[in-house]
Amino acid sequence: MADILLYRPHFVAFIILFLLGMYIMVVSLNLVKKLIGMYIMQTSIILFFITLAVKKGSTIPILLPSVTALTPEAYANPLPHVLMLTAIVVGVSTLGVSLAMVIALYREYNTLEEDQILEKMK
Amino acid sequence: MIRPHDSVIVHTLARVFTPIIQLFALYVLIHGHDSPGGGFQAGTLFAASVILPILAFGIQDSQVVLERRAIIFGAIGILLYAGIGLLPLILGGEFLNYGKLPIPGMEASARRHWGILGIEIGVTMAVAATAVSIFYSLSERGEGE
Amino acid sequence: MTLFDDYLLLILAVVMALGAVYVRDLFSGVLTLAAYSFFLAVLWAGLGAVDVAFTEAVVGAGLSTVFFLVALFHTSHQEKVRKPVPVRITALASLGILGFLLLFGSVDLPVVGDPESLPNKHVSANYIRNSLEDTDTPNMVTAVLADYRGFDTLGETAVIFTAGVACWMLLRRRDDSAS
Amino acid sequence: MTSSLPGFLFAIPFFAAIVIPVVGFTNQKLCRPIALGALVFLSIVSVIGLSEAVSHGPLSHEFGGWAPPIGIEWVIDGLSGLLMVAISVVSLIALVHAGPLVEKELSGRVIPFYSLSLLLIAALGGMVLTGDLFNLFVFLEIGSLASYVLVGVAGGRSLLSAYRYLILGTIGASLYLLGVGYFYAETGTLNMADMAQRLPDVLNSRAVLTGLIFIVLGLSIKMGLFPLHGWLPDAYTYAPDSCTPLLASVVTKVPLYAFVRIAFWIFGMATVSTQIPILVVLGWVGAVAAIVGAYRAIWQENFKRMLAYSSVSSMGLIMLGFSLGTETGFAGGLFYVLADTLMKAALFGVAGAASYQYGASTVTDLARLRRNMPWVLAALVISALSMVGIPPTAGFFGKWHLVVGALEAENYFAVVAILVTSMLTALYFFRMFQRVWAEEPLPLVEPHVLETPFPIKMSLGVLTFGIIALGLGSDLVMGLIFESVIPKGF
Repeated sequence: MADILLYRPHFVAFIILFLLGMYIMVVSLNLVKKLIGMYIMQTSIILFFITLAVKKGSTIPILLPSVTALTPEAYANPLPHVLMLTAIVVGVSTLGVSLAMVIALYREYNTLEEDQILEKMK
Repeated sequence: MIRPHDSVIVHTLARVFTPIIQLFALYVLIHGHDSPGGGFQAGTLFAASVILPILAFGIQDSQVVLERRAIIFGAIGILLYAGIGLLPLILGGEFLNYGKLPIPGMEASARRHWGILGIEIGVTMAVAATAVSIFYSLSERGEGE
Repeated sequence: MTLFDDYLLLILAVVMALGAVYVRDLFSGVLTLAAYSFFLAVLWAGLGAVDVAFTEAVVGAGLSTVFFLVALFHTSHQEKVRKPVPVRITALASLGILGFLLLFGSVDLPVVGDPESLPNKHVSANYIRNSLEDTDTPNMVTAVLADYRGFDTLGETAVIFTAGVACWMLLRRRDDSAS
Repeated sequence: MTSSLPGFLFAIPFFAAIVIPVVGFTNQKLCRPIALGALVFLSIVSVIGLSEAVSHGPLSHEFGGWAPPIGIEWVIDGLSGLLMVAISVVSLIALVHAGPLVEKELSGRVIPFYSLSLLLIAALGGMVLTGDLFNLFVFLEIGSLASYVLVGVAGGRSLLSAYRYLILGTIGASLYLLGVGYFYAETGTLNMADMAQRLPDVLNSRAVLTGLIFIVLGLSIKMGLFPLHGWLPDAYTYAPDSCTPLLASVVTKVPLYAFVRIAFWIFGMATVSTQIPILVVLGWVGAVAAIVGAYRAIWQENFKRMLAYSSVSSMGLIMLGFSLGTETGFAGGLFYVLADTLMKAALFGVAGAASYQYGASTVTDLARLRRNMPWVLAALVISALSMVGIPPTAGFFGKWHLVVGALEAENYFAVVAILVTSMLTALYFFRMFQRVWAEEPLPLVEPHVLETPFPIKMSLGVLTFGIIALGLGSDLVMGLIFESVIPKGF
């Protein structure tokens, strides 16, 4: 497993970001901090997909006007890019809804800390 | 509710940048076929061109109408997209099969080209309007403020 | 782009993520998050995903940050100081298991940059070969996004529309039927 | 066979959901007719789809005209057709029921309520019908966003439980997406049928194993499977009464469907029972979930909370049925899905009616139903008896087939687990009956509303009728399941 650290820097960064984001989401008591964690976790998955699409010595997936012979090796894989465009938009939508909930909670309880909200509910 | 910013620099820059952003958004939308970009990016840029003046000048009364209607523009954008998809389905093809759009005198690939442009316009409208609507919702003043 | 640049950007991104989590002031946290997003966008442009980079820059670094900031304007921006910092053993343990699983599974993942790997060959090669002929669109990402997998994109537009309706439902106080 | 029916199954609720805000701005009264009309239409089309699929084999629709795996396809086969019918019919009844409650609880938010409900239904239909793993993720997210908001719209406690649901749900969806990424990395495709063909070559890969674990974990969070059910009791308890029948009946069943589709159709029975033995693990988890959920339900004072733990218990039973590894067990699990959908819609409908008329929320408060809500009380009794498993209700036959399946598998532990769960279920429902009838009558309270509104009466009547009809017609349904649903490999 040690060679992963050397040859797969992207994967290591992905694991760090994914676990960091998830840990903050679960453990932090501040409602907005949780969302920062959520954002980090979602982007880390995008990192994972994008590294799947890399091909050594390839170019961006846009055809040049002059090209005649199409070789798949010459272009980066477009499919994960498309999937991740969707994932980014899904992420920002989730963020919008969760921030709306945070604001609505703040209006009622005047705090962003989960434990204080629970106290005020009693 | 957002109060107007009191710096002249911010006001001037907002005035200068708003049309530039809109122009760029239009470029991104139209050139989605052969350069990076497309409906989502263009939509977000349009939304930015609406949000920037609000941040600089505050929300004015005239915009309240826009605020309530923003989500409707979004719905119309999606209806445009889904309508382009529904047309081939009703005509006996598959949902979203732009190759069967009833545009006379075109190859299937050209129809698909125009179909893509059509749905990108729908996406732009939907994303821009919805992003602005979410922004308005988030910045609405609560009862206690 | 060389591997060195990737290392640099990855380290910067991880540092920014740690910083965004570490700072107490939520405004600073959100702005650090925007920087994180920006480094990722640069990284993705370097990895050949220009469309994703563009979207990350406008949506991730731009729109998300605006949403965060507007929300913070209307709430408080100071995280409560807690001493000692809460640590949950169960969460740490389950994340440890998850991390182990990720490492365990990674051994058999295709090598990064291998043009012969399965995800780069089967369906995707088809897209690269045929997109210009099929759809008259040089940008393969647009062709796949709007045509081959156009239905996903309709779903994704529906996601953001759902979010719009959802925020409307959660936050509007005025009676909308009056208009 | 290609067909345009799946395309219409998507288009009907989706267009209605988007037209509602546009039309609602000019005339708010039109929202409800549009929503109900669309769902009636959807139910009819899905019944046609199921009968076509049963008689002529699976119907597929290739979106954009691209054959899979290049494009995305939707498939109606026995399983997805059956669930689509259940979703469309039950959600139609749930929205009929919601009518008077929405006016009371969510006045001023009627437009977004109907729009989001229809988006939720369209998304659930999409998850059931799609033949593409990433497309499933997109619809999972639409449905989840809609259900978070429907849970949280009542404010206060419901908002906090919705926020927690959102956090856990996002973790679940991210794990699912990651699992799909692992599968994609190993097979190069996202289409389910194509992946099923390519997976046998790479089954030894650790990446496939981890991908499967992530997907199962993610979907377990979404379906509220013990011990990942943390969000469920609070969400169901505090969600507005107008939303709970819809949420509790179908929303957790569809991630379960996704799991069944992935485990039995993409991987296949042979793989998940021997090579990657997740069924053994899930069988134990299901048994524990069934017993613990029922045990926790006994101690709940709040009626909706009791039902929420009962949902956790049912999910465990269903999971246990699917992991028995016999045809009867699988069919029994699926039958119980249908039965539980009806029962939970009816029970949460009763809870909504009780709180609408009397503000009743605890089990003891239900005694007030005796005074002038005989219809609602009858619905409560019949659906409770069905939960316990008294013939001839659907619940009895569901449990019966589960027990038979467990006996066929010679899994006596599972038999014991099912029987213990039934006894615990009987305990908490009979405790409820005792509160309603045996104890001292509660002091009289003037009801908020004297007469039960007609839509509530009608929908509860239809649901109760459905519970008995599904029980009496269980041979027919089981025959259908055996004939056209059971996957290969049993």
